[in-house]
Amino acid sequence: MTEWLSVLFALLVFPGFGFLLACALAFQWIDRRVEARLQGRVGPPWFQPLADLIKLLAKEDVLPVGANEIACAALPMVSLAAVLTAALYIPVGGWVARTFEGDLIVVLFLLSIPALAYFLAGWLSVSVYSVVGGSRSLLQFFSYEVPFLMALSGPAILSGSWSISRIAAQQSQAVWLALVQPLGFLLALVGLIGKLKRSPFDIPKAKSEIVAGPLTEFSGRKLALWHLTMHIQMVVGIFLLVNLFLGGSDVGVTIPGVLIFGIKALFILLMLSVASALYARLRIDQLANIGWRVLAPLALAQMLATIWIGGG
Amino acid sequence: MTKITIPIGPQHPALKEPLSFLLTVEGEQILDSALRIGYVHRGLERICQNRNYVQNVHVVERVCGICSHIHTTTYCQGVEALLGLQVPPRALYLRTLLCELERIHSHLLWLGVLAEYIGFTTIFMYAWRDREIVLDIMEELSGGRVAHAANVIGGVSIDADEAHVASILDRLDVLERQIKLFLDLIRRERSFQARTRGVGHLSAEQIRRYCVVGPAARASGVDVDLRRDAPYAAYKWLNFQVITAEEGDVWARTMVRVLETIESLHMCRQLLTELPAGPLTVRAPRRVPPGEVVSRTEAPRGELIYYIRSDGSDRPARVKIRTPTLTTLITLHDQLAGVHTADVPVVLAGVDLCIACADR
Amino acid sequence: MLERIVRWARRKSPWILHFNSGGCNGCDIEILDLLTPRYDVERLGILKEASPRHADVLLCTGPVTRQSRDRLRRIYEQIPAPKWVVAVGSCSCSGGVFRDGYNVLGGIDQVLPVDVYVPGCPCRPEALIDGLARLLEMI
Amino acid sequence: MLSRLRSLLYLLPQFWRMLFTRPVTVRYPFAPLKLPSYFRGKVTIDPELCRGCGMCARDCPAFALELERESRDNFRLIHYHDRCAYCGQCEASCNFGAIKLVNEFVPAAPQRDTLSRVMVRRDNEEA
Repeated sequence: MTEWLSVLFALLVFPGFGFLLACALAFQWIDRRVEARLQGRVGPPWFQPLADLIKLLAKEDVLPVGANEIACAALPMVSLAAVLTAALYIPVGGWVARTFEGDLIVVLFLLSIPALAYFLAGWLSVSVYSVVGGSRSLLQFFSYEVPFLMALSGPAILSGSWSISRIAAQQSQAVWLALVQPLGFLLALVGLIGKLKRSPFDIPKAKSEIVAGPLTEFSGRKLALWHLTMHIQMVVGIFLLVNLFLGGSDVGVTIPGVLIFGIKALFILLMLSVASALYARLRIDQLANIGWRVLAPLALAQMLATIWIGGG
Repeated sequence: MTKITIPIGPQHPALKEPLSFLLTVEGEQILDSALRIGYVHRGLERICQNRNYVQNVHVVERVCGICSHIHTTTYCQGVEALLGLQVPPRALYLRTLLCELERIHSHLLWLGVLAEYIGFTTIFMYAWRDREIVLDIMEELSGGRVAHAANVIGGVSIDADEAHVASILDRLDVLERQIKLFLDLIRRERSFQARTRGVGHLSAEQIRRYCVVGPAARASGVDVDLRRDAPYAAYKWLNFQVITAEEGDVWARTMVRVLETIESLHMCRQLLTELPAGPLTVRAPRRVPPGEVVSRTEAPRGELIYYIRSDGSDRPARVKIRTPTLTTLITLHDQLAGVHTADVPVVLAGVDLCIACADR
Repeated sequence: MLERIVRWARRKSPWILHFNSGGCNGCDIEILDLLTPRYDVERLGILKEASPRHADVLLCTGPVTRQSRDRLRRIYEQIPAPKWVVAVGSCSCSGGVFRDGYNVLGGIDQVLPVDVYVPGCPCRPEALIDGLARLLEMI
Repeated sequence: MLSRLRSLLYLLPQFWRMLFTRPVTVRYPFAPLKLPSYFRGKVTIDPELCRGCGMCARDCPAFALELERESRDNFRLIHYHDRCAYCGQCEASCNFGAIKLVNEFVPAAPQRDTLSRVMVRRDNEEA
């Protein structure tokens, strides 16, 4: 009985849906606020993401003629579910719902589901903007995913474990892996920006080019789910990087683990916000070029060096 | 790869004004484009015939909300020529001052729009923030942020006293610092260059064939500028350089426009420090003697031509407006052939379309 | 209770879609100006959306010309309910200076039901904020 | 190498400066609005000074002023704010200084007919 209750609690409250929702809204607000501040503006009030979400949920849900009804409804839900499941394996403040040897692979797999769903959403839609956006998102997926995976395998190889919790725990005894592998950390950050489709890699949803990409024809509840997926994905991605590169929540320090974890997450969030204000959006062929000619070789070199040092 | 047709517009985030494109695309490569305009055609030339010369000053101000002052300047200049009026120098100076301020405002606005199209929101925000300085100066002078109503037939309705001139000069210094920053950014910043270099190329030969004018022509090495070639208003008393570049792509156009902004700032300083004393207007009769006139000026987007014919009444018999955007619109088909779909907004921004001007 | 929360959310997060049905750019530029540092309407939760499907408030500028009438109607129909229309500037209120043009049908209210009229030529950004605030009070 | 890095992180120093400057954003609508004195806004007409000559209506580019005259002393001057171009031509055309454009904007209205109003009404019966 208590077993079930704890599972339910983990799913719905912590670190499941409730906690992630709160984090997603807070992170979104901080992100928008920071970006506004860097641009010399004031930015939205704290309740803004919540108001946006409620409003979208309460809006009429228009389905354009010719669109696949089941797919349109299922895709945002599948991607949200995948992201939420991935969150179960990521330790937050020294507490984790589920863990086993190899959960890093599962998390990475689950995190790539939204990208595929995003592509399918564009492909099955009736709008040409969505089709173009969908094909762009697939191309982008191939560009960032490989360097991202190789960069994340660095910590795993170095700690000799494919479990996120164990990698994080090992760092609390030694030094943060971001200091050992600064290049890997940077590559993972770039990969994360690509994964989250944030500026400057917001190519599949480029506003001035293809309206809103695959989401052009989505409205109301489904749009809200897509937005929520993106924002929770951002939270999960940031938490993942904190665990892999910044030592998670350092146990053994006097400050509570959750607090220190939060500060690290905010640091990564800040870097994402600055990056999105710093650059112009790239073209998809430029991203593919950077991904395969710069990021992938660097990640490969990093990985080989890690194996050579770590294994030797 | 199958060919698909992408409609762009009339409502599209890359277009502030309605304009419609049909792009035939293979993959991400554009094969063909078909342009359709006329969504903002309001029949302005006909409206002008229904109103008297005084009313028309305000009607032509609303041809375009970005370069409103240059339209009234061209119109008033034409009517003054028909009437044979000698406009007092102080009025000419103030008129030119607003023209140059408007050029700064238009170019900064354009820089912001280009930055937004390439996803560089920060530059959009910065450029528009600094544009507010110019808008403030213009509003202080004339009472309107966009529609100034500063020109009247035979002079101007605005004035600036000495304290005012000093405060404007101070703010121009602030503005110049900001614009130098943009200039440096355009020269150095990598992602900006990645998106603008080599995009929307027009050769000098193409420019001549399509009769393109303004910054777009000057960026391809065609050295035309009416302010120097056929000086009107107070330009004959001013020292300035005509900025040109050789590359002919969007990046070169950006450079030309930003450098022109700095040149305009220098011109504003000259105008303000040398502002002659004297009356602001001469009395203009309401009826205009029969005749016809062509009035030409250099708008922010290039050469603007008004043809006015009078039949002796208090209403013009014909007003014909030829705007600079009309010439650049034709080049779009050439520019869009073969580019990447992501570059469409960049190309559109690069030529600085003003559909409200072109459609009227 | 639920209704009150929804109404609060709608009031705090009006996403706008801008359509120029024949205006001179003046008001369009002032609308765009709302997003920039001086006025920054993101403070009020206003975002400029690209797709009609995501928008709540349609900001129309300019008189309706014969060519853009059908487009305007189509864009209005694409916006999911609940939706509102704001006529920005004198020309979109009544046709303004262009009222007697042969290609001009008149104000936006000839084609769509308008909720708030914002006069001005072009209307100041402050007037626009005032108009939007008035609209939000009505929600 | 350093200039390459600078071209990649060009805006960072600008951002740093931004953190220590206050945004230029106006406080309105959360604070009362102060419009500059030179702003050309709402059209006001002093009924005492108006003689009903109709010069303003003649020169209005948007036909926003309408003069309904029945006799010399019996007229109504109507102004439509929803047509007005706020250009100030009526102020310039008025020979009696009755029209002023004041520094406030016309508030938005949910009904269009509330934007037009009778500015001057003279119903003097002719003696």
